[in-house]
Amino acid sequence: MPLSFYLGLSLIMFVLGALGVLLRHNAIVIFMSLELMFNAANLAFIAFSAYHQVVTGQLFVFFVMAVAASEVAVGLALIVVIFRTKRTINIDQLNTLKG
Amino acid sequence: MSINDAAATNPIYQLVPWIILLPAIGVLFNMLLGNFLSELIVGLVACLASASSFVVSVLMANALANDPQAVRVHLMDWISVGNLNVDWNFRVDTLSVLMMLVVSGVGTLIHIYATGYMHHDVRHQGDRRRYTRFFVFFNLFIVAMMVLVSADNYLMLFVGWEGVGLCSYLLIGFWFEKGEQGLGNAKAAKKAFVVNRVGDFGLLLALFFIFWWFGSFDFDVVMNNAADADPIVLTAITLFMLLGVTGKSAQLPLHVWLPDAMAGPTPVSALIHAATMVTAGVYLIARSAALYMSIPQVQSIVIVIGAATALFAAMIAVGQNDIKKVLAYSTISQLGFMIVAVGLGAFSAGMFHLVTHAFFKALLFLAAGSVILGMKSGSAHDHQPEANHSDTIDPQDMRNMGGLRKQMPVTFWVYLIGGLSLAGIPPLAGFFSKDEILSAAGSRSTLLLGVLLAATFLTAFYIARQVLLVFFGTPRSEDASQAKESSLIITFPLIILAILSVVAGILNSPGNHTLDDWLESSIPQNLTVEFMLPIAIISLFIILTGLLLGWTMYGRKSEPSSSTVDPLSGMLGSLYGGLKHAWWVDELYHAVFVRPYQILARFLAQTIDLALLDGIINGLAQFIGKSSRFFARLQNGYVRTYVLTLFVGMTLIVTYLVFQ
Amino acid sequence: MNWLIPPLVLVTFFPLIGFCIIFFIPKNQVGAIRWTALSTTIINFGLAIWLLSMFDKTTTQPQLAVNIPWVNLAGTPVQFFLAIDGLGLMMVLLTTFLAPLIILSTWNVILERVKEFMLSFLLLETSLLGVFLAFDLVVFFIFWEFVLLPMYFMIGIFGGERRLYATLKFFLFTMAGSVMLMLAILYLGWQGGSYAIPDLINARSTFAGAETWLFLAFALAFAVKAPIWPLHTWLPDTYTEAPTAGSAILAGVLAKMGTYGLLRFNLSLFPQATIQFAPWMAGLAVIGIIYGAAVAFAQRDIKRLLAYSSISHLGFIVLGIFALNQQGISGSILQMVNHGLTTGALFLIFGMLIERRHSRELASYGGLWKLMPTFGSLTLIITLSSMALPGLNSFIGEFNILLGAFGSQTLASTWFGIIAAVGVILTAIYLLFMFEKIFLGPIGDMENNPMPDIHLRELTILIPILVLVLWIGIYPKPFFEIINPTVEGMLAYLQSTSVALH
Amino acid sequence: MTGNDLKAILPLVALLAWTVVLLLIDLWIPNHRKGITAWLAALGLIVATGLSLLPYQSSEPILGGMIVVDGFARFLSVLFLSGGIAGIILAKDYLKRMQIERGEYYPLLLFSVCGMILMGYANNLLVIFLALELLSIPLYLLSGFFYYRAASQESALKYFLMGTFASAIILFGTAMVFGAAGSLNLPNIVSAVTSGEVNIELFILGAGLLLVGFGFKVGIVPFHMWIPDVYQGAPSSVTGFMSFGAKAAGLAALMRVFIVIFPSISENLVPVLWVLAGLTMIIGNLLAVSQNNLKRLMAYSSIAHSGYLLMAFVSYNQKAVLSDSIASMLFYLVAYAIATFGVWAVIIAMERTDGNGLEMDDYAGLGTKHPWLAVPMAIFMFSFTGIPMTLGFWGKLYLFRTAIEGGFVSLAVIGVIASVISAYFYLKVILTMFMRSGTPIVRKEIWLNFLAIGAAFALVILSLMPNSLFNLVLQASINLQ
Repeated sequence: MPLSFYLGLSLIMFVLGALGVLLRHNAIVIFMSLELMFNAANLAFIAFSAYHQVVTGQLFVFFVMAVAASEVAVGLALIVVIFRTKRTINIDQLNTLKG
Repeated sequence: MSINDAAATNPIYQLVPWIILLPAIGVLFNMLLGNFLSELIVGLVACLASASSFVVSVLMANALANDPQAVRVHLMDWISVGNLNVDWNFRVDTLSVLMMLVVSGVGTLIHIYATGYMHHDVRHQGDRRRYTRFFVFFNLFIVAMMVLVSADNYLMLFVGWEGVGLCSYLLIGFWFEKGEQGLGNAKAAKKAFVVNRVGDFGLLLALFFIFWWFGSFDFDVVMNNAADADPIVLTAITLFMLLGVTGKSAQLPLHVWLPDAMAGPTPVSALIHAATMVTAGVYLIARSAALYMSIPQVQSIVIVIGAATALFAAMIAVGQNDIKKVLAYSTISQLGFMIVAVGLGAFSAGMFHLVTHAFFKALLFLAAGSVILGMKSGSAHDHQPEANHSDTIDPQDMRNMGGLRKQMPVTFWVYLIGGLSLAGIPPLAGFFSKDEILSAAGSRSTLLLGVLLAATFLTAFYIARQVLLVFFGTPRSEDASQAKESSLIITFPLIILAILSVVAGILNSPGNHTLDDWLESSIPQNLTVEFMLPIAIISLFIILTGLLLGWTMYGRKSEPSSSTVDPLSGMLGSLYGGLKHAWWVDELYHAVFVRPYQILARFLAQTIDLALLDGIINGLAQFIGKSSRFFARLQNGYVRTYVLTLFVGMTLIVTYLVFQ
Repeated sequence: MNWLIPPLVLVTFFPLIGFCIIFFIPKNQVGAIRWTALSTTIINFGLAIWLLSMFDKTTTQPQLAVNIPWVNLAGTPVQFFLAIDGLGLMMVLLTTFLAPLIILSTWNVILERVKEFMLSFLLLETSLLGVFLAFDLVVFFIFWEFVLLPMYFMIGIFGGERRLYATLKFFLFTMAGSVMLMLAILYLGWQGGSYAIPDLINARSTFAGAETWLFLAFALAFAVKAPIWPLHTWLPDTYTEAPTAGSAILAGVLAKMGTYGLLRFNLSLFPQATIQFAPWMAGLAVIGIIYGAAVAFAQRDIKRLLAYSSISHLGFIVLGIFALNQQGISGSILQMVNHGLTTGALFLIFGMLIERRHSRELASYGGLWKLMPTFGSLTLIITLSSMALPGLNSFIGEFNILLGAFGSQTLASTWFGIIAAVGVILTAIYLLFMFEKIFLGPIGDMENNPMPDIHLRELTILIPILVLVLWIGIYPKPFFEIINPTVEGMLAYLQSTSVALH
Repeated sequence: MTGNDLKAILPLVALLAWTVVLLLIDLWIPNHRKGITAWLAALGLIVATGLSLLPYQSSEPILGGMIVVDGFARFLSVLFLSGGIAGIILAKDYLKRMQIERGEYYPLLLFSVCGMILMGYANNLLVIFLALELLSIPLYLLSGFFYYRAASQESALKYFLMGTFASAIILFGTAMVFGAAGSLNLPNIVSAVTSGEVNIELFILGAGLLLVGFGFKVGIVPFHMWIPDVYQGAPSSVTGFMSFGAKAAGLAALMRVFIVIFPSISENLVPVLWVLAGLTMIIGNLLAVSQNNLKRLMAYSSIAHSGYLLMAFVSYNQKAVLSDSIASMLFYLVAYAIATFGVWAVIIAMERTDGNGLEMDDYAGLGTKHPWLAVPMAIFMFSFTGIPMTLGFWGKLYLFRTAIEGGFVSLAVIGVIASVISAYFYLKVILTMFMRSGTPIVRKEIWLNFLAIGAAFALVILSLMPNSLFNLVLQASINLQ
């Protein structure tokens, strides 16, 4: 399959992720959309490294996974804390800071 | 017209700065110590200051008598910027010395008079401390006037020119808390200063033209090159200078300030507004003879203004009831005569009338002051002295007087002499000087002569009216009947001036040209006027009819009331109102200049400055505040909005980058 | 001659010594603070006189130069470059002369937070002197901007009711004016390879292309400061709300910064643009003269009236500058001094009145000459000087300015002079109006009555000014001897460049 | 990995090691003595600073070209380390006062510092990404450190979500660049560009995405919106640290990446940068005008300052101007850092345990009551405004000079207009402190006062002798071209 297919897919994933962040209310879902964007990038990396016949891209993907994992840890922790106080994880409830 | 430097000639000239320094010393002395000294000393110092400067003037005259050659005395450097070099230089020539003599001479007499007059006045007005201040101002005036007449260049003359204006301002407003609503005098003073400033503006522009054309302010440089100057420039110079003259000498259209100036104490009116300051304009034209002689069109303008003023003011004088107002308008009209004379180029005739007028008009004013004092002392009988006199009748209104010749004989006689001299009855001084002007006019045009004769007729009439209203008949008020003759210190100068107004005629009486010859060296362009019998006879006849008419109308009046309508009003009807209100010129100016300027100023201040200019600035500030709040509203706290903005921004950038 | 401390540096930074001393005086020891400030400023004036004694009147060049390399900004050296010429000397003398008088005037006006006041005042004096002595554009700009700070505090802390609005307006307005100046300076430094005026004059060719824009940028800053109509609207509020001392220093010295800048920089750096823009600037100046006089006549608040009057007077100064001939410029420089003395004195005088009567309204005064004869007479003299009565200082300045404007080849029209001369009438109108309302007529409401006549301290403030007013009026020669050479230098330079132009 | 390489990255390694150790030590430190942890952390930073000041001449890439320790990197690392120290000073007493004194705070802070330093060292897109995450993730946590305060949690989550979004963008951009050039090492990318074997569309796309990502970290309009909320909600000590650190690190990445690999496509990028700079300066200052909460005000002002910095960066592709461009940005960064930490010291001193004391009105009368706090604050404000006798003045002067040199006079004009607007609210703070009366409540916490006064002194003294700093930043800028 030509490179463009992979790229197209990854682009679609990226945009979907972005839209998810834009449209969803639930912090967890937004967070998942963010992961989707990360994976879009990962896909692009792998495709490119295959295309360029270099391994660095795939190597990068592992790093990204690690980073994503740590972000999951932090993010979920935050969400949990907020749920404790606000009893909701609907981000539209989070607009006390503004102006 | 050439000039020597003093060093080359008679060392006596080195004294000339003292004509200024001595009065200046008087000013300083009284200013610093006056308040701690008695009235006697203050007055004495002031009189001495003025008298000594008179002595110096006499010395100068004496020196010039031997050698009429003009002399420049350098006091010190003044301004030197680039090609502009002006020094404090005095000019001693026959013209300036003549003025010095008049100013310091008449000035001294009036000083002496004032010591007595102000003694009463400050008590009457209720502020003894002003005595000193008066003489400080009075000496200051002598200083300024001397600077004016003794200057060797136009700029120094301008200093004196504005200086006398200032003194006039100070002395008109001397009782600054008096007058209608307590502001009348202050306003009169302000009016005088502002109107004079309008004139000074003209003179200032004349100076600019002079400098940029002649490259110097020295009289000699200007006069010697006047002939071959561009006529356009000359016209500009002379016309702007004429504006200055009309301001200072109260000619049309800037005459309006002089009548109000009568708010000042009477000695002020005598010295400043009759004898000396107002004649500065005449002096200036005489000084600039070369300029005016080389541009005839302007000369005729000068004549027209002078003649118009002479007639116009004389008419108004007829309708006045205030003893000083009559004299004020008479002064304006007489100044008109002088302006006509110098306009005709008969400079010596103008100066001659200037001198005699200085005598008899000073005399009239001082005598009028004596009358006013008499009235006040009369009123002082039934009131407490120094109490406020709001409830009493106006001591200057002739309708309240009458029959004073019994109470105040000396004043009466000198007043009569002065009046006849003003009217021009031979052999009094006034006759000769006025006659010269009439002859000069006659030799120019009959119309002019006619106008002047009309003015002469009115002069005779109003002075007769005044004398009759004041001194004849029976007293028309309590004060008048109680009035008293003034003390010697006041009557003495009157007598001197009376004598002068009788004999001064010999200066230039028919056949002898003392004054003409005297001025010859300073004003070579002067055209000497020969005595013309027909004109003399005509004028004499006219004068007599004027006096007679006055006698018939006011002679046998004695109803004891100030409410009686003036017989003129019956004769002239509505015209009389015009005379009475000085043809509403004040009202006109107020409507045409004062009000519009006030409105303009308020418009600029409110609409343009605050609303528009400042409004723009504050509007800008508000706009920034508004837009700030607008952007702040976009910052609505929703992650969604933030991400959206970010996303949109990103999309824009990326699309721009990829698809450009 | 080489000194341990160069004279100019000493004069400029001497107030800081007083600053340091006062800084360590506890704030409750008011007397000590006042006397320290006063003596500092007096000594500083002495130093200025010392400068005068060393000043060489024969040369047209800046002298006593101090030139220390300081900063290297993006490859362009910034030198700590001070020097003095006739123009600078006059300004320095004016500043140092007024400073002690103004401090004296605060004696029983500024009663609390005296320490802050004196500190900011001394800071202000140093920065003003720096402005007038700096010959390096960046150094000049540093002082120029820094002037705003102490002024900001003086107005904001010690001003009237609307002081906060006034002080913000003052700061922002003037800063808005000078930011463009900053850009222009940076551009000059980049193109000319130096910020020192002499170097830049030699390197004029490098930025001749942008001369128009640079001129406008400089002129904007100076026009706001001066102020030139229509950029004046900050001035009435500031002058009105500032404390007496503040208004005095504002009108006396700060206003001159603008005209000084025009003379020092626009003329020498952008001669061709100057010649090209002269009629426009002169036109604005003339408008300012008439406008200021008319608006002043409509004011009922003493300080506002004076504020607009000084707009009108500054108009004369600017007009003289752009007459670009000897009379005009020399007259302007002298007039800067005159206006500093006269208007400064007027603000001090009315400060004394307000101190007695606690009102700025003309309406609440009247007939004071009867109550306070000496005070009234002194005021009258100053007022007359302000309306340029011959024999007093302002006449010399204004006459030369008008004469210059009237005959200027650059303006090439007598109308500037003529219309400006109308201003002479209008000036008389509003000043006499003011004097009448306050000192003439019947005594105003009874609050006036316990008004004591002038007392010794006030007399000691006014007498020195009075002496100068008369001196300059009657014998201005010594002053012109300082000014003229500098002006001749400027004009010769303008000549050479304009010859290059045609 | 040679000894030389180790020597080069010694400060980073040491700090990282120390941080991990500290994390363990902290377990044995009793809860009421967490001050000790602070001191230990500070000690670590000081040591690391000392190490990074060790003489070391070589700007050669190391570790397989992934890292380069050139003047630029070393300058920044010193800056970040001292920033870390300041951050600890801000935090120490504040945390105790707010009863959130927990040991983790300091190791997290150190981790973040490590990330920043690594960002300075980075010579490889992978490293840059890692550094970015290493500095961001601790900050997410720190901003939520007020675990009991809803605002803090909100800010943390907002920061986290948007920060991750930005990371994703950067990641995708990196992918595009990688795809275009086939390598992640900056030098290789450059050689690829020069040899012309890059897919230009992808390359530009990557550049754009990276610009957005870094712009987010730096706080460029329109990617700035997280800043005010996060700054306001986070504990002030964190905000203080973050408002310098995150911005500086993002800027470091921006400069490194763009100056090294993107000059070739500058004609595409410059207009974008131009617009962004202008927008940031104007909108940042505009927004600040209507603020009354000091923390929020400072947030917007920090956005505006990013705008000024970006203005000097617009001319990044002009060889003649480049060194000035970098140097001026670094210089301004220093001035900004000093003033910022000073300001936050004052703000923290004013903040009350109930979270109040941050409004403008609470500062009324500070000038008379506590001049030792108010005068420094005034100096910081003047420095931000760019008034002479403060370092900020030279900074602004340098930035504008660079912009003019780069031929962006119109942008400079926008800049000065913006700075006039900014003068309004900076002056308003001073005006409130000195010209309005009030009774402010102030903590006498010696270290905060020390920081504030020290910073104020530094600003003034340095402004009198800025030459050394000028030379320093110029040296730092040399290698990076």
